[in-house]
Amino acid sequence: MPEMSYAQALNDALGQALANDPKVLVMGEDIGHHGGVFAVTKGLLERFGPKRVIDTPISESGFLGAAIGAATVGYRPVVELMWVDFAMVAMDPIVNQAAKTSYMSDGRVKVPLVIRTQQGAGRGNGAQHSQSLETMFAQVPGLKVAAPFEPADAKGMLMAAVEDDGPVIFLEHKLLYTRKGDVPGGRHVVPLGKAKVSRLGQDVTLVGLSRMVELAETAAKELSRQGVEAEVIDLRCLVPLDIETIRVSLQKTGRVVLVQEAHRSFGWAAEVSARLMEDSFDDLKAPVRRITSEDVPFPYNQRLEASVMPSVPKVVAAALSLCQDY
Amino acid sequence: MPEMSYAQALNDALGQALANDPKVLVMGEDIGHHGGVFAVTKGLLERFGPKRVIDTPISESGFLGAAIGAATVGYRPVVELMWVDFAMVAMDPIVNQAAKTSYMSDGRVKVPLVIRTQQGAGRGNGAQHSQSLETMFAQVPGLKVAAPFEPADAKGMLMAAVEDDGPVIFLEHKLLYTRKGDVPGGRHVVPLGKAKVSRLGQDVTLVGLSRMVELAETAAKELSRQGVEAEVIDLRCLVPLDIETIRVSLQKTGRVVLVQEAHRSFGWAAEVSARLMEDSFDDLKAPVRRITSEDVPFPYNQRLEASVMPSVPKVVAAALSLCQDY
Amino acid sequence: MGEQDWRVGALSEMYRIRAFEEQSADFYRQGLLGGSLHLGIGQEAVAVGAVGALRSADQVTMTYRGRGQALAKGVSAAAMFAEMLGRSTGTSHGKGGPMHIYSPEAGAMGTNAIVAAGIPIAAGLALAAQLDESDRVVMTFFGDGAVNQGAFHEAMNLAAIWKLPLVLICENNLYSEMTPIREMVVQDDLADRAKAYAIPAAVVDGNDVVVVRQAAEEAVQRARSGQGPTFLECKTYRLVGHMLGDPEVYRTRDEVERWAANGPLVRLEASLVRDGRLTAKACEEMQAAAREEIQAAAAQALAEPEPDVAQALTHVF
Amino acid sequence: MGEQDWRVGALSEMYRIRAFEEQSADFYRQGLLGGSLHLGIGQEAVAVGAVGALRSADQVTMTYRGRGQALAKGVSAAAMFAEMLGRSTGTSHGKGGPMHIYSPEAGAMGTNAIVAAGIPIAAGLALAAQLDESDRVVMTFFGDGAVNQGAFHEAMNLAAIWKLPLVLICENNLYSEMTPIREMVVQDDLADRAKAYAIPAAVVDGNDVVVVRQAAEEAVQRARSGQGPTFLECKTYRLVGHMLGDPEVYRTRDEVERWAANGPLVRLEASLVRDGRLTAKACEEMQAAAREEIQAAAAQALAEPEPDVAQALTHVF
Ligand SMILES: Cc1ncc(C[n+]2csc(CCOP(=O)(O)OP(=O)(O)O)c2C)c(N)n1
Ligand SMILES: Cc1ncc(C[n+]2csc(CCOP(=O)(O)OP(=O)(O)O)c2C)c(N)n1
Ligand SMILES: [Mg+2]
Ligand SMILES: [Mg+2]
Repeated sequence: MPEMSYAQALNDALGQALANDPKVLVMGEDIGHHGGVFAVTKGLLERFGPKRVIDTPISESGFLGAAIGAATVGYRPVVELMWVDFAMVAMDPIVNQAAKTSYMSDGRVKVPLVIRTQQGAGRGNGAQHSQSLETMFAQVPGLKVAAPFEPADAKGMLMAAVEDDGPVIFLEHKLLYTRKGDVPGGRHVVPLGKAKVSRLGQDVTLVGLSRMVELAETAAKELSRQGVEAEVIDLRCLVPLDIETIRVSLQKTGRVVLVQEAHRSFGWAAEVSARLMEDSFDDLKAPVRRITSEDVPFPYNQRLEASVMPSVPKVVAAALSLCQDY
Repeated sequence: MPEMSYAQALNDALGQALANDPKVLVMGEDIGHHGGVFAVTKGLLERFGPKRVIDTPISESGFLGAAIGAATVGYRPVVELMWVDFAMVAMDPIVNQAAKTSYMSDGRVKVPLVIRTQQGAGRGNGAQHSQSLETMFAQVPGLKVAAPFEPADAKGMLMAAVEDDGPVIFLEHKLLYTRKGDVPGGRHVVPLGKAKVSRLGQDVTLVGLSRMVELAETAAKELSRQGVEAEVIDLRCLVPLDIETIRVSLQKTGRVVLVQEAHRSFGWAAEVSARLMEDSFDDLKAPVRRITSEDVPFPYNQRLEASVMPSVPKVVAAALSLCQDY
Repeated sequence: MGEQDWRVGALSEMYRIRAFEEQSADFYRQGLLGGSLHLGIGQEAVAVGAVGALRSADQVTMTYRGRGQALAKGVSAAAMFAEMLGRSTGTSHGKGGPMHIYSPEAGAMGTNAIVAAGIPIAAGLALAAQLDESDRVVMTFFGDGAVNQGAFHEAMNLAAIWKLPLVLICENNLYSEMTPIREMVVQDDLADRAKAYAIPAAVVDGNDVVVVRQAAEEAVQRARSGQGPTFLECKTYRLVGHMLGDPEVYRTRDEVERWAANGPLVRLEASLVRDGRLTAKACEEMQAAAREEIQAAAAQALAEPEPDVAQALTHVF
Repeated sequence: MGEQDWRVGALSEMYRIRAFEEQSADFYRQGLLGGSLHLGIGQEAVAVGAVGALRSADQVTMTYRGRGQALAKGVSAAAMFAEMLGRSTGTSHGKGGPMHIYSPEAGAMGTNAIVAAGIPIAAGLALAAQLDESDRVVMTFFGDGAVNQGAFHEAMNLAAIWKLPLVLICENNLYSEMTPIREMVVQDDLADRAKAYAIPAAVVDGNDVVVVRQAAEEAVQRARSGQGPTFLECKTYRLVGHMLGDPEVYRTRDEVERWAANGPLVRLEASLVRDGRLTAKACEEMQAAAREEIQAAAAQALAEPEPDVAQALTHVF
């Protein structure tokens, strides 16, 4: 299996999707000639031409709406929003149009649309370029929400998203693009809605999404040195939410720490915590803990920024306290 | 205390605010000459003139941005978004501008802005006019989120919102406008971030927001007939979140049912549930239950619509099952 | 098609729309509909004139006020009534409602409850037509108030730079809800907006089906032959409130009456009678026939069952 | 103010901005800044010409590229550097960063990281000026790419209907990030956009500080005297990449060199020398003095402490 970066894996997926299905389009700002500001769409214009790989003006509402229109008659647009923060200028097409068209037409009009974007903090980009907005999308019925961590999943989940007949919000992480990993060649589809156990352990379960899986894995190694064996789960998707994989792990460990990069309150970790309480109350040896960013916009100064974000020591401390106190 | 409808109470608050502070403005579509499609701004243009009560074009991003600009130099605009669903065309000014300006300027530029809107289903308005989007706002640090139920609170919380130095999302409910109640005259300020115990009981705690308090109260009466005494809490605000009032009640009852009109997954009830697990694990006799709308866009057909929404029987059944099974 | 033929057909179609809207209002008054109801009474010439220039494979997007356009495009009256009544034979099995009429077979790609939201979607349908190398044309209807929405502008620019086969029909009925458009833009003609994108534009009398049709034919021809988008401002007037229940305090009875006297039906009737194409009696008979057809559709829809509640959970994705 | 005086002062201000931008680039290359850095090198004449027409009580909104405009408006170089370096004496105590410069005392009401978002905010500042019955004027800077955002249009219309004291400065530097504007609009002149709102507009050579200043004075005068908004398209060019690290593959070295030869500094120097106002040596001395001042500000900022981490939690609301 070839080693690829996360960005290359995504590029590979887009290339395959464009090659396999003439209805697949790639659209967005600076994605054609320039190949995308994170190089995810590099070389696609040259290979597939300007009718398939379409540079757009800075009109997110306009071109997302247009992508929806094209999707309703059989195209499969994969639209890049350069930063997730810019989704805020285009929430109507996402929330009121793409998400609801299948339901409002009772399945007569489908919207096979992928919205690719990148999110996350840790780079000193300031408050308007650092958000993690996955829960905003997850709470809208009709949208699937994927956020891969491993390069192989980046490819496999993007291919699944393109083949999906409904709208998928596909969230990459700006600090993962250079992450390397083995990535299967050819068609590689990882179904949406399946979490992955990436490390086995019996004392505590650490659940992460996107880049937070990295923290969970590093924390697990540190915990192991301290005699605590953590199971690590890469959630991979918020919608569909694979609560079952977490429940099975919880039955073994009895303790769960959720690691969420988004701000603390009203994020996905709350939903997972609530679900575990509802579905696995008797298995809980200890309360589910959340390690998250604080409820403040992301500060620019990188020391301040780091201070409000999840960190390996914070995850380790939470896991240890659960193991010690319960 | 005069009896007023919820709409009249809001109108009274706006009239007082405009009269008390020359910096208060009221802006929005059809709010001047017409007095608002739900009559909340009725008579204000006549009383305060077109420089204070400003009819806008259908340009939500434009006039919200403008309201922010005016707020940064001392005005206190109270902007009406006719339906919360239309916030989707104006999320950038709300999420990236209003919410973050104080933080990004380290408090040097404040945005004393109130965004009034109405939400909720139950009227057969279809998928694009029935949403409850409170959690989308609550998850953005920098926004306060209020959703009054009682007419007196509608007035008192709106007055508090206008006096607040930061942006407040003020969520009314389309089915509450005609609700009547006693409303104090004159200046009446109900601080944001305080829940209210509206009924005492010791067996189970029912927590609702906005119109769902009505369901909780009706359910409590029914439960009482069946020998179960429910405490009812009107949450009133999501940000600041008054978890303490719920915790105190939980210490007594050991059981909590949260009644949320928004779709089930990733809503505010998940946050409350997660917080109770974190802060009150040992007090929980039973898992916290959520009664919510299903994870589907709201259907038009009113029987279907009712079927996917919370109802009194669903709340009663959840409360009974908690009392019986735990 | 000779002029004689199509004008008579157009009148008949306008009668159908009027009857459909009146029947809808009846349903609403009887409490049979959910939500709000926005009628296009008085705007029938725009629907019939503009859609008349389209082929069956062409597509339209509309607003909450657009069921008349959908009817003109070939959507079944019975299926639309069933939708409005929330019945299982509705265009969306009762799950969409009057603001969400989809009939892809007929090329009706959605009425929409968000002002201007259908315009970028139409641009995308036009992009698809172009990518398909088809000669399909897409038409999008919106009101005067919609030109103040950002989405309108973004779509206009996309249409211009991509030379999309798109016809933009602005129904300027002088009001957006209760607000006169003259207070919300500085120009007299909204067609001026098209100058910003060098899109060909025209202002036409939207109550004259002949001039609407003529302008639409030109625009459709331009689109079909790869010459890109056209913006048509159709000056018209809704003879009823913004929605059922609108107290209409923002306009005078006198203003309404002047426009009623200048309404699209009376004008077309008068010109057909004047030209000797139809007698007054023939008009009445045509109108009666249209009413009968629509009432039969209404009766059919009323007899249909509601969907099973289990259907509330399907087709989410 | 005589022409002689202000042009010399303008040159000095342009040197300051250039030095500020070059120092910023140095900081970035040394790894001292977070995020991305967008410089206005080559666009100094727009900043100095336009802001030169303003009074101290007037206000501006800007973009991520707008620190030169902030400097011209009177924001302290040391405080901006401190902000960029994340220090506690920064304009926002290091919590905002280069894309979020606020200095209300100087009338700098925010650089902004969202394309076009500062335009409606500026409209609101102008509305406040109008409601205050003050004669304050508000100026908003944005790029060529921003005219394709809905927010731009909505703000233009608000400015038109409310006759706001607003001057809209479009810096057309030919590219939005890596995309040539000629592929994203159909017209040559973005000033055409103003026709849609009947807003007076002009296209000016944005590399000539004299014509920018002249046009800005007229626009400001119009705004101050209650005659409403003006749109100015300033044709200019950024002589550096969109951001530090931009490989600039989308344009030729030749194109950059042609524009460099036509750059605002060399042109103003040449004309002042030609007119006998300054010698080449005097120019050099002025530039050196500007550099010195800016370097002193940089050194000062570098010596400042970082904020305490507890400050990460303050001023959320
Ligand atoms: C984005 C958005 N803002 C506001 C509304 C509320 N609204 C519904 S119809 C309407 C008036 C639209 O006027 P116009 O575009 O002239 O169309 P008309 O109703 O006259 O056909 C408004 C403001 C909405 N549906 N969507
Ligand atoms: C709404 C939004 N979309 C996209 C971006 C990403 N972006 C940042 S700068 C830029 C180009 C803007 O070009 P222009 O308006 O010409 O200004 P310039 O950078 O040339 O000064 C883009 C697309 C953004 N910041 N905001
Ligand atoms: Mg109208
Ligand atoms: Mg540019």
